[in-house]
Amino acid sequence: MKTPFKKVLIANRGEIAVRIIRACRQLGLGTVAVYSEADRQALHVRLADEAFCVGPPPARQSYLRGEALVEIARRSAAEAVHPGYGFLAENAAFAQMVREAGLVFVGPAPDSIALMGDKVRARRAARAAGVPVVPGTDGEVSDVAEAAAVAGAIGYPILLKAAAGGGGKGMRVVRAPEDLASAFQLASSEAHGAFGHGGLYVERRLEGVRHIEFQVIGDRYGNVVHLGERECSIQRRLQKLVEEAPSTALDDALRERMGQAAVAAARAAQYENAGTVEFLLDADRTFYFLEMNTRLQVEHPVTELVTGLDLVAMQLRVAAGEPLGLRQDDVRLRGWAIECRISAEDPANSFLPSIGTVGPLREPSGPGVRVDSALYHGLAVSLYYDPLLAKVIVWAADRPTAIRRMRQALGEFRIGGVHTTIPFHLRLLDLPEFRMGAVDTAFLEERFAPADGEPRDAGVVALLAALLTDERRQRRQAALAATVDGPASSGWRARGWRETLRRW
Amino acid sequence: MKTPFKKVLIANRGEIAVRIIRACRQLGLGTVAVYSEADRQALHVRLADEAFCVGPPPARQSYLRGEALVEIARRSAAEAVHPGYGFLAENAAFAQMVREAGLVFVGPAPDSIALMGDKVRARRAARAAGVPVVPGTDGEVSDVAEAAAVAGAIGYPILLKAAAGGGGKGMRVVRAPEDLASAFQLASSEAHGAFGHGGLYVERRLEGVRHIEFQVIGDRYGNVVHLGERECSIQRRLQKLVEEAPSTALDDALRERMGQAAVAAARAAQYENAGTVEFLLDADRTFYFLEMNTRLQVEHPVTELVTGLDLVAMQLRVAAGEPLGLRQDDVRLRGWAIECRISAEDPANSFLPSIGTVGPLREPSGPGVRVDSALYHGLAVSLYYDPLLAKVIVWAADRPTAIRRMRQALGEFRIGGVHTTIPFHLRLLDLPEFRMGAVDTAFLEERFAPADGEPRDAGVVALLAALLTDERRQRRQAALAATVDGPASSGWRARGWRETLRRW
Amino acid sequence: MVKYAVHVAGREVEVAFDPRRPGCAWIDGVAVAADCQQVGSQPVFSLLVDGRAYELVVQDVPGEGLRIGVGGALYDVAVEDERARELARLAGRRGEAGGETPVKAPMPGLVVSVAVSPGDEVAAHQRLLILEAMKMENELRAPRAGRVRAVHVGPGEKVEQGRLLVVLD
Amino acid sequence: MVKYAVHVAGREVEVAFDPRRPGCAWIDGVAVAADCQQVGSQPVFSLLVDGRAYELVVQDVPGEGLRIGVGGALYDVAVEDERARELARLAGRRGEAGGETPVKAPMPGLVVSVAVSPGDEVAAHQRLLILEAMKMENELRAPRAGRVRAVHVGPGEKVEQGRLLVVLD
Repeated sequence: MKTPFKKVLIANRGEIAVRIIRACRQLGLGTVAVYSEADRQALHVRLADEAFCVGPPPARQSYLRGEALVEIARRSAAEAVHPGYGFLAENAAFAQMVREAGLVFVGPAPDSIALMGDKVRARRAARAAGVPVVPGTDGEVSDVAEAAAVAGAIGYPILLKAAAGGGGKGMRVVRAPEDLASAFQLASSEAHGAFGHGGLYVERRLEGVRHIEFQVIGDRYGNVVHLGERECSIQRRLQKLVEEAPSTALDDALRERMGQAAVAAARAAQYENAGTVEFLLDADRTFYFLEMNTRLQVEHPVTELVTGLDLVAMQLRVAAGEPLGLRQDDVRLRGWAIECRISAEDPANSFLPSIGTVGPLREPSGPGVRVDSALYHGLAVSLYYDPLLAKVIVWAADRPTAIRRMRQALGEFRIGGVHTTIPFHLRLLDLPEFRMGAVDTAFLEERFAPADGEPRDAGVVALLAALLTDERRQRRQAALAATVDGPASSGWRARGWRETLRRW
Repeated sequence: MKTPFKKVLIANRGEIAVRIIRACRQLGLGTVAVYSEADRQALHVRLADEAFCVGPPPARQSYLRGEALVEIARRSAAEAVHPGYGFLAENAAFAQMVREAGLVFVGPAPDSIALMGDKVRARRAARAAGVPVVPGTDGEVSDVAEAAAVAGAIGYPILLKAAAGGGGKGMRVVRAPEDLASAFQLASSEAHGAFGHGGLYVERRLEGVRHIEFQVIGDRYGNVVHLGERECSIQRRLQKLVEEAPSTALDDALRERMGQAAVAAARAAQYENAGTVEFLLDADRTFYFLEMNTRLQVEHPVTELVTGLDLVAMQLRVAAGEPLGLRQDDVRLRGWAIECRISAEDPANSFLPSIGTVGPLREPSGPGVRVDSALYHGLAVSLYYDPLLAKVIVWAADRPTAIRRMRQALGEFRIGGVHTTIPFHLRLLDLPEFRMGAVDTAFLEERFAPADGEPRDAGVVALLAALLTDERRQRRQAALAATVDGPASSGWRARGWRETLRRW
Repeated sequence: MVKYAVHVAGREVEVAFDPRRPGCAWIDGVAVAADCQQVGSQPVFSLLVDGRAYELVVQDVPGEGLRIGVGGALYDVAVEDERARELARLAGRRGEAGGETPVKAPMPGLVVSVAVSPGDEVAAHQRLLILEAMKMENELRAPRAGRVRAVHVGPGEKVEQGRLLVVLD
Repeated sequence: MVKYAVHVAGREVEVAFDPRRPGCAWIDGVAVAADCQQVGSQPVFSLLVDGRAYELVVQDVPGEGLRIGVGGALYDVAVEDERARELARLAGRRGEAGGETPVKAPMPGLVVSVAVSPGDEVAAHQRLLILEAMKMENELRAPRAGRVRAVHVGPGEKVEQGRLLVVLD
């Protein structure tokens, strides 16, 4: 790769930092990782060429410190900055700061980020480009009273959304007027915490709709193509849990219409680099522009698997000024891809965060299985950051095979020490609605019953627990007896058991 | 999958047993693993639905005991047997025994195995089907004297090959008459040990040729297709180390001609299920039938990655009597795939076997990277079986990207405790000849220089070794001092070092 | 015969071994042939139970018991031996107190704000406090109507999972 | 100053630390800033040396030193401290004996057959014995011409790597 840069600073952590390191290295680019004090041992630190500490554990004191990141880039002679997703990825001021320091920002221009980051301006721009938008306010609402007035006009349920937001943060669904005040306060406070701006706007909450998003990518020569859709309707509290490409809801004709709308929205923002245009799609196959995410998306791998493209490599190339080298007709979707997000949350306990230290680990592999992960034996899962640990992504020639492959892969995954969302995914994959692809954004919260009945493997878990407990008791007794009358034998147990458990 | 069987016994071990388990599970088939006493903890035992011991560690007392395997199938109600590769995979008597027990053998008919397993008959059959063969004897040679006579007639160098052989065992290259006697004895003895039959035949050893093989698959309705070629010229002592698909030496026209010859050879054996037709290809683009392997090949994944097919699943389907459902025109090759075999051998020490216990382990992953592996933290690498530990297989849109991706993947691989062939592969990937695809079967042995100069990371390895040694010495001294005058401080070292090393 | 009562996934499983029959165990009274092997020196175990293969990873959670992972799921497991269990039975049903309802932290996190004070009457589902965890603000509401007897935490406080936050009468 | 001589990959690297400058080290006399962290309680270490990141896995090989893996490669490492090294230097060059040539097992394996007896004269490259390892028969040949002084193994014997097989005069 001939580029104006040879070394890239990765202003992120976790699996996406690892993902970006891999892409850089495959392009022959040097990599500089940054880490907070909580992440000194992290995988991205170990896999990068260089690594520098950016501050204490809280993100505000480390990964969100734009100036410190630029300073590290300068110190390490990095010439480009890849922001990943989250943190500063959609912060126009940071993009501007990077540019002003003479570095390449691997993402769109600050103006494009600012336009699409202001959800209110983004709606206007999309509408001006002929893309239909969801009914709602045309600007921020100033307080609860104004929100209540708007909600009354467009009708409940409504969605309160952070004007500066993205990624499901600072959003609340409100179904009845009496819940509005509390939800407004929470969403505004969360938005302020996450984006430094508490402003909200109000949208009609469409029901029975799918969340369908289109990956787009553009270069600085005005070429913009879309890389097909992703189905992201499996959500909980507006957070995506499972994504797939393509969607069972689209045919070629609808794909082409929505894809053209996505490209039009991107063009309206004079968009360069990779981005995602999100739509809601109703049962009548009418679609509405929701927002545009001006960054790499968590779920980008499903698009990679069905297109055969490497999106991060493409990001780096277009950031380096290369032309896209890909026309819309060159994009061919092949087979089916599904991603499951594996988070440190306990699905049996309302998805509450599970902290702890990751024990023995085996990630799945084999045909059609990809794992993008930041896991390692010894990882201390903390509350400082997002609970996403890894993504399992499978590809197969067709959707039923992909679902079976995912089932197999998740069943192979071993993560000691922390609860994860794997049991949830295993259950979801078996549901007839999911198997038929008959899902919408409310499916998970309204029609997904938590597991009932006892788990299949309770007996064998109990057996091992009893064996280990007994072994320990025997050893304590033996140690005691040894002081009195020499080493004790553990008596009744088979040689195999005794020998194999003794190291425990 | 509607099948006459619901449960499959996997008569193998290691990565291929794991691979077959994955395919079975994705088809909804139950899996029965077998293990020798040395393999009780092996990954394939842990991943299968059921597992049974088949005997003591030596293969002859375990994995080669056909009757014991059939008995385990009966006991566990398995209805099919997948032999993998090696062991009994090309043993016609075993295939027959499985059939006679009323079980489905996942592989070709015993007659096809017997025909192609007898390298002499196979040559005749190929020639009869119009496929050119390498000049050599038309039957086994009875002794050294006859071999010498044949060699004299066709000219040195020659190749001594086990008539019952395969997989590079019982083969020797002989370059001069004076080496013939010793080589004959070794090859015959090795052949006897490996296949129970010491018979040899003599072939001209072609020089400057590539080893190109074609994957074929057929069903019981007479459909046979080929799935393109694999380039397997990177060999050492007739063992493949790196394989790729497609080959830089083929264009569409040659691919079609060779593919047709492969299909013709398979038809000559009334071939059902997956098999591989091996050719030598010389610089003039003339090709010669070498042999047919009547089983799944170690390197099958590169074909899977460029075709998007799951070969093991296809094997199971055609064994169940399903039609292939795939015409030659449906087979489309996309992108480039490379496989590196990771063995417990020390490339810095003449590839001698490295035994030991595998320590901390991290296998590579990410976009385009697949690992088929039997590795785990705690695996005791023994001398009982083949030293193959894992296969790293990458896919990319083009060959240069695939090479870079493989480099990145291998660089990420961490295997504590045993020497592996990874450093060899890393070195090979950087060679201009390999990058240009200008290789033949003699490349590795004749034109590949072992690494010279000091390794890049010697300094940092030395630093860690010194730090750890010093830490231990400090601890010993502290323990000693503590008995005299209370706990000692470790003095000069930084808090970070002391704290983080203390658990060591 | 050695017996253990194992609490796993909300139920109790009785496991027994017979000293005279090595390799045999009873799970809820059903006899099984079991072979248990530790993998290397890792806390990973391969169990063959009547030929069925299982792989389990184990972690000690100090004071809480064992955390055992199998087939993608993770179970928190507590083991009682028979004698301890008998004592518990004699002492009456375990851990059930009278009219008061403790509200515990369902996850570790930071208390952002507390909406109630001791003595307050609260309705069911009324907000008690807000707990921030993993960058999300989570509203904790009253599980039933009642009176706040005690508030054990204040804003800005970091709490562990299971920490007693509020007690309702 | 603490100094170590580290033997790695056929060369010797001198590593030094200064007790008064924590986090500093000298590798062959070149000063580096080094930060070393063990990952969890695994024998895996993250080293940052002048900002360059390395991940190393370590294993003890009893009696042999350390085996350290980095970047896909594995090194067998022996560490001498300064004093031991000084002693070795005074005692002359290490481990080089006179006119006899030991032939050791280059790998563990089974001796299939032995082609020579004590007293035999052998030519260079003449076969001494056949060792089977990992299902391949490997011919061991004489590294030079000479006379067989001793044969230490017989057919059917299992030998470890490094085991003395034959001594040539």
